[in-house]
Amino acid sequence: MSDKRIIYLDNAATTAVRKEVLDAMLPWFIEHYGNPSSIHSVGRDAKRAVENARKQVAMAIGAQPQEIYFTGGGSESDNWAIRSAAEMLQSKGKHIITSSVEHHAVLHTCEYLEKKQGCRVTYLPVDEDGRVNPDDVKAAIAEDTVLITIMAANNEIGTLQPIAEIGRIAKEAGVLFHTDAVQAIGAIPVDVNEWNVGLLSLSAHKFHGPKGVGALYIRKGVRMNNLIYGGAQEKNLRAGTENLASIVGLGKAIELATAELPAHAARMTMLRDRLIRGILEAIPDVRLNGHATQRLPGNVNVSVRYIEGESLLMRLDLAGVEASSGSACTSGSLDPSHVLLAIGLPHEIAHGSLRLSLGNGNTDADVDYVLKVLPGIVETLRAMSPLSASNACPA
Amino acid sequence: MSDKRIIYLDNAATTAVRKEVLDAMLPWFIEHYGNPSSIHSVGRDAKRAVENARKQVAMAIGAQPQEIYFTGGGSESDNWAIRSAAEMLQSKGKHIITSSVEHHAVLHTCEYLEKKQGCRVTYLPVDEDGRVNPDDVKAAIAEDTVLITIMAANNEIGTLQPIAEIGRIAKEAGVLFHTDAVQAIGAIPVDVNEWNVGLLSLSAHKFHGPKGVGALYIRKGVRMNNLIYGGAQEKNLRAGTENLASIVGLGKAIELATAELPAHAARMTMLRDRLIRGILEAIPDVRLNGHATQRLPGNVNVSVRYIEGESLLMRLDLAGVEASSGSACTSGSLDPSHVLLAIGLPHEIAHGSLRLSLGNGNTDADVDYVLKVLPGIVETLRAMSPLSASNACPA
Amino acid sequence: MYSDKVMDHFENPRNVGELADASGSGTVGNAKCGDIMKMDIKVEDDIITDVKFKTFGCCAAVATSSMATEMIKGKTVSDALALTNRAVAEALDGLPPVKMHCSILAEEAIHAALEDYQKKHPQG
Amino acid sequence: MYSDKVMDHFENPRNVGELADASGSGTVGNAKCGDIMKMDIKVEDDIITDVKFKTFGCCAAVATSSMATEMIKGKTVSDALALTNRAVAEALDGLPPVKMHCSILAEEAIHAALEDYQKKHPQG
Ligand SMILES: Cc1ncc(COP(=O)(O)O)c(C=O)c1O
Ligand SMILES: Cc1ncc(COP(=O)(O)O)c(C=O)c1O
Repeated sequence: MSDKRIIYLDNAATTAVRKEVLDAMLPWFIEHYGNPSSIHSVGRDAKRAVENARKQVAMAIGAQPQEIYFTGGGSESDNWAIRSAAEMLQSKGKHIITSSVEHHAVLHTCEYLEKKQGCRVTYLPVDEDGRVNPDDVKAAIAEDTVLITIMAANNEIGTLQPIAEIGRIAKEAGVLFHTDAVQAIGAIPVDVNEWNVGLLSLSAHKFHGPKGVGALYIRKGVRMNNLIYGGAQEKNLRAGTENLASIVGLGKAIELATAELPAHAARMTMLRDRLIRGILEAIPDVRLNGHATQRLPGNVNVSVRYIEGESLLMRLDLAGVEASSGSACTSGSLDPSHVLLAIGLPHEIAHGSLRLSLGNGNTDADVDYVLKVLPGIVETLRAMSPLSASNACPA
Repeated sequence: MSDKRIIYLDNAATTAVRKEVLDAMLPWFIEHYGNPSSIHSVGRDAKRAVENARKQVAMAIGAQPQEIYFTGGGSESDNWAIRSAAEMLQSKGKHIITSSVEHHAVLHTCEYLEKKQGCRVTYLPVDEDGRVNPDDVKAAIAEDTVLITIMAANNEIGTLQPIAEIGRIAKEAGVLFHTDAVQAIGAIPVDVNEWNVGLLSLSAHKFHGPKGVGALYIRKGVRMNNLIYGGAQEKNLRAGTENLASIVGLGKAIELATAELPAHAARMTMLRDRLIRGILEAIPDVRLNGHATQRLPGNVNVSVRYIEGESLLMRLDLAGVEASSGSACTSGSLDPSHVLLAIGLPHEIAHGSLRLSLGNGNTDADVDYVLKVLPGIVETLRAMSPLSASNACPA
Repeated sequence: MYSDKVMDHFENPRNVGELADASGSGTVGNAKCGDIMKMDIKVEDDIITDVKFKTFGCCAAVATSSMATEMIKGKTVSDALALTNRAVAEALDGLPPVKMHCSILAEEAIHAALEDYQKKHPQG
Repeated sequence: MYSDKVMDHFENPRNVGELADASGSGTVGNAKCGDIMKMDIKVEDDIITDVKFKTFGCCAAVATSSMATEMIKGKTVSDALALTNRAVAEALDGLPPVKMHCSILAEEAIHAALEDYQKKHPQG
């Protein structure tokens, strides 16, 4: 590989581990490596480290340490929360309320429950900015509603949901409320009590922690069953030898992210808004996706008409800019992102969308660079596109 | 903590990460950290690393790379294998055959399926050495049997099961066969074709790899559904951002463990047998648990009459020897290990059992040290025990 | 994921553009699926003397369009009609399985342009 | 997991052994559950002048036995009868929740020994 400059703008997909986080993890591979469930001193050392991380996570989201359960990541947390709620509460009912812009870890779990476990799922629509209307949540609650699961912040278009309002509605109705806060941690303030959530998912690699580790917050009193059965770890609710080093890394990462949140968010918001303004000014026929202000500080998502996302990505990649598109074509599906369709974009516009997601490592110079190279790339691709303003969609 | 000598003999619980493994992992935290599902160059780097690890795992167990699916560890692999088989094959039947000495990740999953999903489970007995009789497996197969799940090697008493024979029986009967090979990898040769397994679980931290990562081998043609739904990772079968550094570590660890297997196993066997002989010679009223020869090279498990396991452990710990017992009393259960009960030990003897499990780091000097301190510790504890040869069990 | 040949044709696509005096022209695919290809060909004495394309689509779509134009240029109409998507994919040193549909699109685009030519020149 | 006090009493248990001339003796628990405690007490003029224990059990069982013997030595029979498992656990700076049953066992062992004494010395 050449040593050309790489500007990483895909922090919503995953982030680099911070040096402080890796430093915190390193002692737990070779030097200390006990099984936290072992009662000898090597095991007890490990146990203390896990419990310290549990406190760090709890502190960051306004919870009690005994309400934090470590998992293998955001997807597992989402699956566990939703499947457990559906199973434990089936005598009460089989209705779940979610939104049409959730992450696939939520949507596909709901679809599984619909198809295989006889659940009824309401997929609430969103407005053109990607927001769920709390009134819709209220109206959807039925006798047999056992769970509301609405994400805190969208991973594609960055839109923040009115979680506190939805939480209040859920509480009044006495319905369990889960939120996928995977994108929210480190980006916006998260407080399980202000939000009135019963369950909350998070994942370390979205805030400069390691991949493959996450947590589920389970409010005291919420009855759960296991997604993973086996040993007595995590108070018998999540089996598997504790992922020691990664759990330590999660603890450190969330502690840092939370301490630095106000300054970090302010800086990200500034970079984000410069990027958005710059793109909209320099390139015609571009639209911003997601809410203008109620959005993640680091999220830029635009649709560039007449060109296709992957080509745009690959050209940016060749120029050293690592981004992401709303087109899931690598997965073999020809459909563009369900989120972009849910906010009402026609297919051909959704296909031409681009997500630039900022993180700790990004600077003003990165924004300048993107604003320098992007217009030319768009122009090149448009020159080879059969579509244009006069010939927009020969579908 | 003092700098007294620590002799770690709990390698069946977990192992220290090897330096070569950590070195292989380190570039994948900060320097390279892409999401293997991202199509830009940072993502493609990560993807290559994951696919390389997949080859390393496949090679180690005689499989094809496309038959390897990464998971969050041995427990997840076991849960996934068994729940998927039960769900995908329910139209064929609801009968599962397992043994009474499986790990809880298998047993508790089976119990869940029994209680909540209407499955019928046969828990085969074992002989006094802990072996399943293949004839019993054959006899247990019914019209509606959809899965046989028998572990390759027992984590407590080290007994190896006649997996190849059971595999042949399963194949002849056309029944899907899963084996929990978590303790077998790096300890005995593992070959999915010689064993005729359809599914096989493994976990990196048992062979000097990192915790929180494992794999499930899924033979081509075996139809699966997800335990974790979401993104398209692992060919749509296991969602969640790939645990990049840990997967790289798994690959490296299994490659090393497999390459070194013959020499390593020979050395472990020698240490093991010295330890067993030394203990049986030096201490009266001690019995070896598990098979004398058909056992894991690194496993020693003895019952020391008249004393209780945790006290023995803690005294050993104070002397710098880290071991494990067959008494699950830390988990709040008063029952001793189900494995020790299954091989016919009375409760009071099962309570006094001790597992010493050897790993890479252990030497002859460690064996000498244990043989030096253990007899005195046993004597002290026996001196304070109300039980003795003349007063064995006032139950 | 993509071969060097694919990346080369993506970065430096051959024969991009349109022919003002095309003998035949064809557009296939649709924006809904994320791929549209337009091919213009110029035929003289049954030989394809020039060809240009425009593509809205992913890397693989751009590269297969580009490669396909190179492969038919200078060929007779019937030779061009015999070009298969497999041959285009092979010439690019292969495509990821999920991208094979792009090569089919390239084959279809050539066929569409040639059919248009034949329709306009029935005696040809 | 265990307090320093528990570990101290586990490593250096006080009053281990048996009394040849015990005034009362009690054994509680059973090997099936993994805990057996035997207490011997010597009572003189309603005062517990000596006490010894033997325990088959975990750290917590050993430590609670040891602590309990210290707490009743020199006490009157009725004071000793008033000793609760909670007091023993507190004197050890607490026990893990799953180990509280050990302290109950210690209380029961003392009671058993004292009852044995009272049975043998009904006038006492
Ligand atoms: C035989 C066996 N199966 C499964 C497991 C579970 O593996 P993990 O702790 O990686 O989830 C273990 C070890 O804990 C084991 O020894
Ligand atoms: C909103 C959201 N939920 C869930 C996930 C899944 O998290 P993980 O990849 O850690 O399983 C992600 C990211 O992939 C996400 O952005």
